[in-house]
This record gives sequence, structure tokens and C-alpha cells, in this order.
Amino acid sequence: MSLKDSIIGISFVALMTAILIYAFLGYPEVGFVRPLGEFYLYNTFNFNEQGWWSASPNAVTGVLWDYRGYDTLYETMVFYVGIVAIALFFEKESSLRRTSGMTVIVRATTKLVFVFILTSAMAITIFSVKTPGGGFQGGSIMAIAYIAIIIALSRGFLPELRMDLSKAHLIKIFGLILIFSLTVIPVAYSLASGTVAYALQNQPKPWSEFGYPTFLGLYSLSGGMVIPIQVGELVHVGMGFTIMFLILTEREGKKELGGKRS
Amino acid sequence: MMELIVNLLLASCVMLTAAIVYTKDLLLAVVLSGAEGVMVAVIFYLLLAPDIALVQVAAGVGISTAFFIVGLRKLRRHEE
Amino acid sequence: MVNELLEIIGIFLVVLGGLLNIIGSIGMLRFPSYFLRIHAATVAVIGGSVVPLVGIAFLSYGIHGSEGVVTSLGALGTAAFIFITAPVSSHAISRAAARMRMPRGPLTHDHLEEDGK
Amino acid sequence: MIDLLLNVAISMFVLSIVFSLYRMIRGPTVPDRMLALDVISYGLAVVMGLIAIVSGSPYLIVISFSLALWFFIGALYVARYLEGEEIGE
Repeated sequence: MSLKDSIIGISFVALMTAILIYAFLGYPEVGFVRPLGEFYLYNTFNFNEQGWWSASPNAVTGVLWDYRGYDTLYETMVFYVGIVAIALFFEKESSLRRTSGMTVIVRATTKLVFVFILTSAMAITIFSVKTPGGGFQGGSIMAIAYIAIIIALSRGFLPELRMDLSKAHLIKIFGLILIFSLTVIPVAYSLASGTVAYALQNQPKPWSEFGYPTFLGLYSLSGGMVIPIQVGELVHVGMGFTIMFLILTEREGKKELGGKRS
Repeated sequence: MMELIVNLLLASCVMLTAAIVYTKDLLLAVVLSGAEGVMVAVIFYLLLAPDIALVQVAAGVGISTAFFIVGLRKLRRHEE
Repeated sequence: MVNELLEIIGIFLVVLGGLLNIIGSIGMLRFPSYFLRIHAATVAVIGGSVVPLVGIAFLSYGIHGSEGVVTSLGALGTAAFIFITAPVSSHAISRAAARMRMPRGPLTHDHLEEDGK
Repeated sequence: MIDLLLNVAISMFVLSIVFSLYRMIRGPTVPDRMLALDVISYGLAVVMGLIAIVSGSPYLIVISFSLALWFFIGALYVARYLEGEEIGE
């Protein structure tokens, strides 16, 4: 490591330390709640003020769905566009060739654990109203199952699980369509019936006729229609990570990378 | 008790980062960064942010380590 | 009565697991070569993680009653998962280490070497 | 009594994590460090479970389960890398 590199590294570390110390000086003391946080805390699950509440026992779910719904929708779409870009760069004719994989102990255990991991991913997603977790977390755990199959067995084992690159793309698009249609249904309802309803709004307001929880009879159980939208996010994220891993582990042949696709 | 564990984990993060910077073996750097991801996830857990801890475990420990190793397979392992 | 019994069993298992974990990590610290450290790591993982997780399952049901069922089931599931997969990951890494011809340490008889010939 | 013993148990796990961390930084080869990471990860999973009991919030156990899951995949991939380099495919 030469002198110039040392000077650059030390000055960078000093700059970052100064920024962090400056940020730490402005940090509020323990117990101080900003007005925005106070608003969320007051309106998330408050029985006395039901005009504005979001009827969700989990404050993160309430914020994410009620106050930042469009944010979540576009985050998911950005993720989708990124995966499509990677697929366009690297996609060749995918050869799902069956090879031996690792030793027989690892293979047998991975087959045993596969169903277990999928079940736990579904559980984390569905019970995410009250527990920590949600679509992204459940989806990443669902991706573990397929990544373990790709690593321990081989890529060629995936057709035996009825999974394929194009099929994974289809399931992912299905998740996106599920999320989108759930957000659009209230607008269509209000336009059709001439009443007032809001997009991305789950709380039953006094002046709006359409709210997901009362509409489905789930008023006391959940904070809105989170479960189907979380399932959509689950399949979307899980299949996205699976596609990325499937493309990246493609064996490089003689052909040059990227570019000409027929 | 909690403060002691958080401070210990932060100190181990600093040590692991120094080890990552000074090593020449890139596979070793990937393994050490996975260990650092575990520490950061436990810090998030102890600071009562379990959602963020789940995301950190998934993205910092699992996905990024796996992708780094996939990339490392197409390169040389030892840095000059 | 039953709850107190469950608490006693659980705290016994947790403290026993802590002892086993310390013993295993001291072995990790002191043993000279990799193939000896596997034994210590097995003590620290199976004895020091599966046993206290089962203890946590008892303890949670004993202390919190029916509210602790979630923690109980989660701890049992984690214990079962570690019990299945930790030997497998250890097996995979040690097989790779044997392929890398790492130093074998004080070894009197090497069956893997004989098997390869 | 139970609280005292729980704190003692947490201290024991933290002490053993410190021991393994020394092996993690020091250990001569990659499999040594993976073994140390094994002990550290599963020990931290137990510490998370103990803190879920101490703090009395029953849903925090999910993260220790997720940590155990991801560590399995990481160990498998490092093993695959080491074997593949030796075979030279």
C-alpha cells in the first residue's frame, strides 16, 4: 500500500467520522418523539379517534399501507425493473442440465428441508399482521429454498419441482398483478357506484363507503387487506431472487456474454 | 446487560472491518463480511427493530454473500 | 405447579447449554488443528444451541403461559432445524477441507487417505 | 432466581462468543473461520431467544429461526466454492 493510497484512505475515514459525529450531535435525546412520529402513534390504533385511524395493531403495517402505499407499490416495481434488466443482460439459452451436485448426505437433507422452509415462509408472511415480518422477509426466506436446491442438488433438479425460468417470471408477474389490482379496486368501485372511496386506503372512514376491513368482515382481526398484498409481495420477491441466482450461476460457455439475443 | 452486548457487538464489527480491509484473500473477506452482517442484525434486534433485523439477515447475510461468492467464482481468489 | 416444574426444567437446560457452549468454545480456542476443532464445534453447536433452545421452549411456556406458545413453537422449530442442518454444513465444509489437503494434526490412522488409494 | 439465572446464562453465551471471535479473527484458514462463524451464529440465535423471554415479547423468536436458515446456505456455498476450486471444473 503506497503513501498516496494511505493518505486517500485516512482522509476518507476522517471525513466519514466527522460526518457521523456531526449527525450524532443533532440526535434527539431518549424519549423525544418528533411530531410526525407522534401523529403515527396517535392515529395507528386509537379507539377513541376512529375517524383517522388505520385499524392496524402493527404500526409498521399501518404506516406502510395507509400512509405510504404508493411508496411500496413503486418500490416493488423498481425491483421488478431491476430484475428484468439483469435478465436482459445475462439471459442465454438456459441449460437446465442435471449434474450430480454435492454429496448424498447434503442432497438428502436439502430435499428434506425444502418443504419445511417453504412452510415457514408462508407462515411468516401470513402472520405478519402481528409478528415482525412481511412480504419481503417471507419472500427472501422462500428464495432460500430454491437457492438451496440450486446449490446442493443442481440446476437441473428444478424441472422436477415444476419450476423453470419462464415459469418463475410468470409467477412473479402474477404477484405484481395481484398487488396492482388490489390497489385499483376501490377506485373502480367508487367510479362505478358514484360514491366516495379511496385508493390504497384500508381504514373504514365515516364518510367513505368502501373500506377493505369492513367489506370483508375482518374489522377486528387485521389492519386491512394486508394478507393478499403480502402474498403478492412474497411470490414476487422470492421468484425475483430465484431468477437472479439462476441467471448468475449460469455456466459460461464459449459464447460471448450478453449482446446478441435472437 | 443490553448496553454491554451492544457495545461488544459494535467493537467486534470494528475488528471484523479491519480484518476485511487488511486481508488479501477475497473469499475470506466475503466470509468476514457475512459475520459482520450477523453482528449488525443482532444489534438491530437488540435495539427493538425486528423488521429491519429480518431484512438485514436476509439481504446482508444471505443474498449478498451468495452473490459475492458467485462473482468470485469468475475471478481470481487472491488479491495481488 | 406444572408451570414451576417447567420453569425449573427450562432453566436447567439453558444453564447446561451455556456451560456446554463455553466448553466447546474453549476447545475451539485451544485445539491445534482444524480436524480436532470439529469435535469442539459439535459440542458447542449441538450441546450449546439445541439444548438451550429446547430449554427456552419449556421456559417460555412456564413463564408466560398461553401467550408464550409462539416463542415455544418457534424455539422448537429452530432447534429441530439446527439439529438437522448443522451436522450437514459441518460435513460439507470438512469434506472440502479434506480435499484441500489441510494439515491433519496429531493423527494415528487416516481412513480417508486409505479410501482414496 | 429465574431472572438471575437467565442473566448468568446470557453472560455465559456472550463469553463463549468472545472466545469464538478470537478464533474467527485469528484462524489460519477459511474452514476454521467458517467453524467459528457456525458457533457464533447459533450462539447468537440462542441469545436472541433468551432476550425474547426476558423482554416478554413473544414474537421476536422469528429472527433466530431466519438466522439459522441463512447460515445453512452460506456454509453450503462456501463448501461448494472450496470443492470446486480443488476439482478445477
